[in-house]
Amino acid sequence: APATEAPPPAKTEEAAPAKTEEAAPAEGAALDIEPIRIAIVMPSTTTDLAWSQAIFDALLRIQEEAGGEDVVEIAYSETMFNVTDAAAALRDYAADGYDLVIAHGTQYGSSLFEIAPDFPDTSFAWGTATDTGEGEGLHNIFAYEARAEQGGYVNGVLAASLSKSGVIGVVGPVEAGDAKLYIDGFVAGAKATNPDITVNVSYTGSFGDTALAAEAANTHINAGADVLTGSAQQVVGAIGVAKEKNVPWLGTQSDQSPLAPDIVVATQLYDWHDTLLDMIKKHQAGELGGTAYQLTLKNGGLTMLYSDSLPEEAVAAAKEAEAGIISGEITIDIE
Amino acid sequence: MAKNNLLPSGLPRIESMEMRGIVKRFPGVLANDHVDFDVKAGEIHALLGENGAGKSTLMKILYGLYQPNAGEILLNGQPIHIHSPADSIRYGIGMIHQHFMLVDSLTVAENVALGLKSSREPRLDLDRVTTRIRELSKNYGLQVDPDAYVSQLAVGQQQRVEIIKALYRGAALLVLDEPTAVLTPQEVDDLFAILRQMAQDGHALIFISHKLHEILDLTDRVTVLRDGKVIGTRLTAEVTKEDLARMMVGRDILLERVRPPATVGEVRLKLDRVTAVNDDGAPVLRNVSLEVRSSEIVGVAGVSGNGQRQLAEVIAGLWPVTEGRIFLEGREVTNLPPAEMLEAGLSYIPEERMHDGALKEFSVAENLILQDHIREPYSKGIFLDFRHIARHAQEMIRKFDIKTPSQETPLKNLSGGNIQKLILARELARKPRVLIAAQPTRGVDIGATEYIHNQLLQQRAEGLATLLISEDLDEIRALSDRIIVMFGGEIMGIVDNDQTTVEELGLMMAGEKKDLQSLGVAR
Amino acid sequence: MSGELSVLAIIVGIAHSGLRLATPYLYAAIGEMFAQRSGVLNLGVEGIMLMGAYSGFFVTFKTGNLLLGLLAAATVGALMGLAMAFVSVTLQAQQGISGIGLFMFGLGASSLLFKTTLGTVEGVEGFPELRFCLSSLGLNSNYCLSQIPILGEIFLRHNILVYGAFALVPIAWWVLNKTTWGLSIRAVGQNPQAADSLGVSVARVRYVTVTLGGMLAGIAGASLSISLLNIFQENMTNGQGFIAVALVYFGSWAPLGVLAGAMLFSLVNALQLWVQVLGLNIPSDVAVMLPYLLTIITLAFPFRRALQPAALTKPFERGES
Amino acid sequence: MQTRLKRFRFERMLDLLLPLIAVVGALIIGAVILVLLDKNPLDAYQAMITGAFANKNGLADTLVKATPLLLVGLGIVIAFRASVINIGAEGQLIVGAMLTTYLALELGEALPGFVVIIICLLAGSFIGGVWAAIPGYLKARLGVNEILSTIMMNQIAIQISFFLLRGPMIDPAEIEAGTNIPHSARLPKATDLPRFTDVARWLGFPGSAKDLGLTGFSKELYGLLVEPTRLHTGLLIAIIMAILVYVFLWRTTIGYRIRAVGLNPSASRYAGIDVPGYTVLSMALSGAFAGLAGAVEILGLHHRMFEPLAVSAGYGFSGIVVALFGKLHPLGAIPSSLLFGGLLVGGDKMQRAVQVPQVLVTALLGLVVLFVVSSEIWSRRRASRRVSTQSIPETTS
Ligand SMILES: Nc1ncnc2c1ncn2[C@@H]1O[C@H](COP(=O)(O)OP(=O)(O)OP(=O)(O)O)[C@@H](O)[C@H]1O
Ligand SMILES: Nc1ncnc2c1ncn2[C@@H]1O[C@H](COP(=O)(O)OP(=O)(O)OP(=O)(O)O)[C@@H](O)[C@H]1O
Ligand SMILES: [Mg+2]
Ligand SMILES: [Mg+2]
Repeated sequence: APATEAPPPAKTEEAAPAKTEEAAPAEGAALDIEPIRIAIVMPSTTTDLAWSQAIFDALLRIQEEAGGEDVVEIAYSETMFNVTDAAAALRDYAADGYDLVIAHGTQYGSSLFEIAPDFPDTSFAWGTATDTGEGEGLHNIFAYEARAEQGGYVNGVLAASLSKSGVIGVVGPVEAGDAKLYIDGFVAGAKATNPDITVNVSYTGSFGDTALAAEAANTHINAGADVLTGSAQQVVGAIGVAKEKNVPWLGTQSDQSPLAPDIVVATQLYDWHDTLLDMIKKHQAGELGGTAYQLTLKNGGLTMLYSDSLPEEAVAAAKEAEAGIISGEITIDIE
Repeated sequence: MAKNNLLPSGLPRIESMEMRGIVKRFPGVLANDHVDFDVKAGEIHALLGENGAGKSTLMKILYGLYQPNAGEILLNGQPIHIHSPADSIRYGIGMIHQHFMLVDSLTVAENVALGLKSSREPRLDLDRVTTRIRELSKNYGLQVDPDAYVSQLAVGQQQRVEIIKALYRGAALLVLDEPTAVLTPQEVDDLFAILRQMAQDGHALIFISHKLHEILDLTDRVTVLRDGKVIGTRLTAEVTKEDLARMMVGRDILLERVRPPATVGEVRLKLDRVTAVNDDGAPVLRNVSLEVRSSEIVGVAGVSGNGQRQLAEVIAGLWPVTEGRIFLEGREVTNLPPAEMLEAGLSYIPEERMHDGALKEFSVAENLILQDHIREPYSKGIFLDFRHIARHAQEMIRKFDIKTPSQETPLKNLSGGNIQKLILARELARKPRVLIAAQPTRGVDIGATEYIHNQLLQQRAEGLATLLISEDLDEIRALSDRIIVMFGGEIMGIVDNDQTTVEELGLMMAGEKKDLQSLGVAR
Repeated sequence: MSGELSVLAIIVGIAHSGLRLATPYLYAAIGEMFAQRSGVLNLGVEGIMLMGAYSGFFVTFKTGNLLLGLLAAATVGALMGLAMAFVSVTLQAQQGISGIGLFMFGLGASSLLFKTTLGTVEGVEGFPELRFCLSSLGLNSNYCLSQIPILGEIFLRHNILVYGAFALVPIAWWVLNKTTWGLSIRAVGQNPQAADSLGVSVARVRYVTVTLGGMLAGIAGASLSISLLNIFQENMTNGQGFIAVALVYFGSWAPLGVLAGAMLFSLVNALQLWVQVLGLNIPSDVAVMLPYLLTIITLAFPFRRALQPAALTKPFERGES
Repeated sequence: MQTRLKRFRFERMLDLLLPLIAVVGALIIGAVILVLLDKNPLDAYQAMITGAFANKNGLADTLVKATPLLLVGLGIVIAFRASVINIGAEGQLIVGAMLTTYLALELGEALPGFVVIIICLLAGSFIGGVWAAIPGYLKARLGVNEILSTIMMNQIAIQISFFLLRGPMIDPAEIEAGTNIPHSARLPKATDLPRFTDVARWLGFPGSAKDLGLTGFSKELYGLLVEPTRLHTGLLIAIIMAILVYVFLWRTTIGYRIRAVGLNPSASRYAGIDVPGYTVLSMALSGAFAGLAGAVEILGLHHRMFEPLAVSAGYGFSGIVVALFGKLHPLGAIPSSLLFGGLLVGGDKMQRAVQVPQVLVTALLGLVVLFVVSSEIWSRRRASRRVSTQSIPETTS
C-alpha cells in the first residue's frame, strides 16, 4: 500500500486574490463545532473514486471528528446530473432547515442563485466556482474550486522523472473544466522537467465511458507511454488496463490506490476537509457566505500522496515542484 | 390387414373423422352453430357456403387454430383434443389455407422443411427435402423450383408449394380451403387428378370451393353451411347446381347480369406500347397497348400474377413506366405522380382493398375523403371541414347502402363487402373520367356483388370508361364489352365479349397468343 | 510527435484495440439479433448488460472464480431476457417501451446492488490474456505465438472472452441458417402465422431467442467487468447496449453484418483514439464524433437492402390475421 | 340498455384505473426493496406523494419537470403517429438549447426581451426540426433505419455542444478565471421566460395566501400561482402546444396525412400522398418540439447552456414513455407528463426523505414502466370485446 503522507498542517494566510480567503487551520482531532445539518447534492455517485467521492469522504471525516451524526448530520443526493432535479433537491434541503447546503457541480449555479435569496438564513456552497453572487446582492453563498493544475503540475514532474520511454499518456474525459485544468498543469509539469518529453493527450468525450477510457489507456501504452494519468470517474477503466500492463498511474481527485495499490503511485488528493470546516465555522459565527475558497497545495487543500515504491529522486523532484508552487517560484502557464 | 391400414407414404390411414355439435362464437358472430360434419378415408367431402358461412372457421377448429366453444372431434371413433396445429399434424391432419401460409423470405425447400424434424438434428437437411420435393413434383406434376424464394413465385406457383407442403407431410386427412381460386383451368384439372389419386390411395379429403361445377366434378359428398348452421349433407351424384345454390342462399337466385347495349364514345384511356420492369429489372409489362372509351367496360382476364396488378399501377402512377406512353383523355400522363393522376380524373379500386385502398383505423367518414380531403368542400385552407365531411359520409352511406353503425365507426369493424362498397362509393363520388376496378368483388357475398356490378353498369351507362381487372372469368363475361387477356405481362389478345368463348379465353390465359391480325381489328 | 512509431505499429494497435472494443458489442448485438430475427425488439439490452456486468463482477470478486462469475452474468442476463419475453410475448406489451422499462430497472438495480454489496469501486483479476506460448504445450521454448509479428500481435493477445465473441459470429450464422431451430426463428420473425400453422410454437421460439439474447447481453456486460476492465462501476456500459441494438439494424439482421458494423464502429473508435494520441490537429470532440458520423454515412450507401423481419415488434396471437 | 351503458362507463373507468393499479403493483415491489434496505416504505411513499404534489414547491417541481416531458412527448406523438421512431429527441433538444443560448446572448442586449424570446423559441424549434429531418430524410429516401441514425445523431449533437461550449461559446468569465468550465455566460435577464409569480405580479393579484386567509391545499395552489417558485410560463407554452398538436393532427389536412401515412403508407400512396415527404415532415415536426423543449429549458429554467447531457436529462427516453403512457394522444400526454414528472420529482424527494440511493428510484421507475405496459393487455382485450359487441347490421344478401 502507498505510504499515505499525513496531510500537512494547513497553512495560514497566503497572498490570495482579493476576496479569496484561505481555510482556517483545523486544530487537532476533536472539532469544536456546534451541531449542524449539512446537505450535499452531487452530479455523480459518492463512490465514483473521483469528483463526488472526494468531497463526500471529507464530509464523513468531519462528521467522525466532530462526534458523529448527533453533531454533524449529513444528507446527500447523488447522480443529480439532471440540473432540474438538483435544483429541486437544493431547495428542498434548504426548506427542510439544513444549515449548509452544498451544490457540488458547476452546472447548479444558476439554480442556486435563484434559490439562495429565498433562504436568507441558510448557507449555500457552490463548486467549482469563483462567484459567490455578491455582485447580484447575495450574501449566503460560498464558492469553492480546486486549482487542479497545481497537483497536475506535480504529477507531470513525477511522470517525466519516471518515464523511460519519454512518452506519457493522458486519458481525459471532456476537454474542459477541472479535467482540462489538471491536464494542462500536468503537461506543463512534464515539459518543465524534460522539454523533449512527449505527452499524448486523448479525450473520450464522456465522463463515464469506462470502456473507451480503458482503450485509450491501451492505445497510449501501444504508442509507447510508460506512465499514465487521467481524470473523472471513467478512469477506473484506464486504471484496470494500467494494472494489467503494469504501467504506473498518477491519480487525481480521490485516492484511487485501493483499486490498484501497486499501480497508483501518486495522487493529487482533493481534500475539502478544511474548506468545509471553515464554512461551518463561518456559518456558526453568523457569516453565511461571501467567501471564495480555493484548494491549493499551499493551503493543504490539495495534498500529494506518494507511494513507497517510487524512486527517491522522482519523489524529490515532485516535492521540489510542490515547494516551488507553494512558494510561488513556479507559476503554471495554462492555455 | 396391417398393410391396408397404411397410406403409400407409410402413414396410418384416418378411417373416419367426425366433428359433432361444434359451436364457435366470435364476439358478435356465431360462426359455427352446432355443426356436425364427417369425412372417411378414400372420400372427398365438399364444404360449401357463402362468404362468412363458417367454413374456414370449422376447418381451423379441426386444425387446432381455434378452440370450439362446444362440441367434440372423433378420430377413428376416438374423441381427441386438438390444442394447436402441432397436435393436428401429429394426428395426420394437414391443411392448405385459404390465405397462404408461406414465409416470403425463405426458399420453397425451407418452407417445406419448417416445423419438421430433420434427419440429422439439429442440423437442417435441405438436400434431402429438396430431393423429396423433386420427387413429389414429378409424381404429381407440380412444377416448382425448391431453391426459389417464395417471394419470387407467382401466386399459382405458391399454391403449388402449399400443396407440396401438405403432400410432404403425407397428411392422412387433408383440408383444402379454396385451393382453386388462383389456378388456371388447366392447373385445376391437374390438381383434381392429384386429389382423386390421393383419395384412391386412402386419404380423407375435405375440399372447400365457391365454384359449384368444381364441386360437382370432384367430390363424393357435399355439406352446405349457411350462417354457421349445417343446411344439409348430400351425395354429390344426387344434386344439381341449382339445388346447391338454393341450399347456400336459402332462395332461388339469378346469377345472370343484364348488360344493356351502349354506344361507346371518345377514347378516354390509351396505353401505347407500355413496358415496365420490377426491382430486379425483369419486365412485368411488355409492349402493352390498349384503349378504353367512354361508356365502355374493358375486362382484363388472366391468371393472377400475369401483370394485371402492374397494369393497374402504371396507369395509376404507382409503378414507373420504362417505355411507352399513357394518355388520359388525349393528354400524356406517363409517369405522373399518383396525386396528378387523381387530379386528371382517374379513380382506382385496388385489388388489396385493406392493404392499399383503405385505412382500418380511420373512421368511415375519414376513409371516404382519402384522396379529396385537401379539396373543397372537405377542407378550407389546412383545416378539415367536418360538417361537409359528415354530410358527405351520410350521403354515401345512404346512396351506396353501406352497413355501418355510424360514420364515426372505425373501418375495421365493417364486413369485407361493406368495405368494398365504401371504396366503390368513394371512387365513384369523385366523378372520375376513367375507373380502374381491380378484383372489385373478390371475397364479397352475392348481395354485395350484385350491387357492385349494377353500379358499374350504371356508371357505364353514364359514360364512364372502366378497365375491369378480374380473375373471375364469370365476372368478366358478365360485365365487359371487350376482353383483354394477359399472360406473362403481355396481351395475348383483345376480343369482343359477345363473339368469344370460354375455351378461347382459357387458351389465351394459358399463354396462347391470338393471331396478330385479330389483335389489330379487335375493335 | 511520436515519430518513432511506425505506421505498421499504429495499424497493429488500431486493429488490436478494435477487436477489444468490439467484444461487448458483438455479444450484445448477436444476442439482440436473435431476438429481433424472431420478431422481438429488446431495447433493454443496456440494462441487462449492466446487471450482467455487476453479477459477473460480484461473484468473481467474492469467489475469485472467473467461470462462476461468467456463469452468474449469463444466468442473470438470461433471467432478465426471460422477464422481457414474458412481458413482450405473453403479455404482449409494446416492445419499445417495455425495453426502456427494463433498461431503467437494470440501471437502477445494478447500481443499487453495487452500493449495498460493494460500496466502492474494486478490482478483480479478470480473464488473462492468452499468449499461446509453446511452453504451455510442454515444449521447451519461450516462444509465444503472440509474438508473431503483426498477425500474432493483433490476433493472439486477447483473453478468452474476446475470442468467444468472435467465435459467436460463425456459430450464430450456422444456427440461424443451418439448423432447424434457425429456420424456425427466421420463419417466426417473418410470418408467425405460417410458422404456427406448421406446428412451430411461436411463443417458445421467441422465449428462447429473447432469453438467449439476454444471456448474451449478460455476458457482454461480464466481458467489460471481468475481462476488459476488471472493475464494476455504476452505469459503466455508458450507452453501449443501445449502440448494440443499432448495430443489429446496421448489420441487416445478419451475423456477418453485425460483425461488420461492430468492427467498423470499434475500429473507427480505435482510430480516433490514435488520432488524438498522435496529436493530429483535430479537436477531441470531433474525433470522438467520428465513429457515429461514419456509421450514419455508411448506412446512407444504397448497396444494402434492409431485411427487417416483417413481424418485428408485432405480438403474435393465434387466429389473428 | 341502461346496464350496458353502465358497464361501458365502468370499463372505461377501468381503463383509466389500470395504469394506476400497475403503478401500485410496482410500488409494492419497491416497498419490499425498501424494507430490505431497512427503510420504512410508508414514510418513503408518503414523502414521494407529498413531495410531488402536496405543496407549492413540490407542485412547481413536478410542473417544471412535466414541461419538457410534455413538449418532447408531443414530438414523439407526432413521429409515432407517422410510424417513425424518434429516439433522437435528446440530440434535438440539445441543438435547440444551443441555438437558443447563442441567439439570446447575441441579441439579448440589442432587442427587447420578448422579441428575443420569440426568436429563440422559433429558432430552437427550427434547428431541432432540421436535426431530426436529417434522419427523417435518410429514412425516407435512402432507407436508413431511424432508430440507428437518431441514436448516432444524439452523440454528434453532444460532441458539437462540448466543442462549442469549451471554445467559441464559453463564458468569458471562465477564461478569465482560468477555470474553463464548459458553460456559456448567463443569458441576459430580459430573455428569461416570465415565471408565474412575475405574471401574477403584472396581473396585479390581490396578495399573498396569508392575506387572503387561505389554508391547506388551496393555500399551496394559490402559492404555486403567485408566489416565487421555479414555475415558469414554459408550462403554458407546452399545454398550448398540446392543444395545437391535437388540432393539428385531427383537424387539419396535414395532420390527416401524417396519420394516414403512419397507419398505412401503401394506401396513402394510392391516395396520392407523398409518403416520403410526409415522413420527413413528421420527423422534422417531432424534432421541432424537442428543440422547443430545449429552448424553453434554457429560457425558463437554466438561463445558460452547460453540459449537454445535464440539459437534456434523459428527456429523450422519458418523453417516449410519456407519449406512450398518453396513448400517443397529445391531450393524453398532458396527464401522462404530470404523472411521470410527479414520479420523478417524488422519487427524488423520497430519496432525500429516507436517504436511499437515488438509483433505487431509477429501478422503481423502470418497474413502473414495465408494469404499466404489461397491464395494457387487459384494457386491449376489453376494448376488442367492446368493439365487436357493438351491433353491426347484417349485409343484405
Ligand atoms: N378471428 C375471428 N374473429 C372474429 N370473427 C371471425 C373471426 N374469424 C371469422 N370470423 C367470423 O366468423 C364468420 C365465419 O367466418 P369464416 O371465415 O369461417 O367464413 P367462410 O365460410 O370461410 O367464408 P369465406 O367463404 O369468405 O372464406 C364470419 O362472420 C367471420 O367474420
Ligand atoms: N380476425 C378478426 N378479428 C376480429 N374481427 C373479425 C376478424 N375477422 C372478421 N372479423 C369481423 O367479423 C365481421 C365479418 O367480417 P367478414 O369480412 O368475414 O364479413 P363477411 O361475413 O364476409 O361479410 P361480406 O359478405 O360483407 O364480406 C366483421 O365485423 C369483422 O370485423
Ligand atoms: Mg367476407
Ligand atoms: Mg373461408
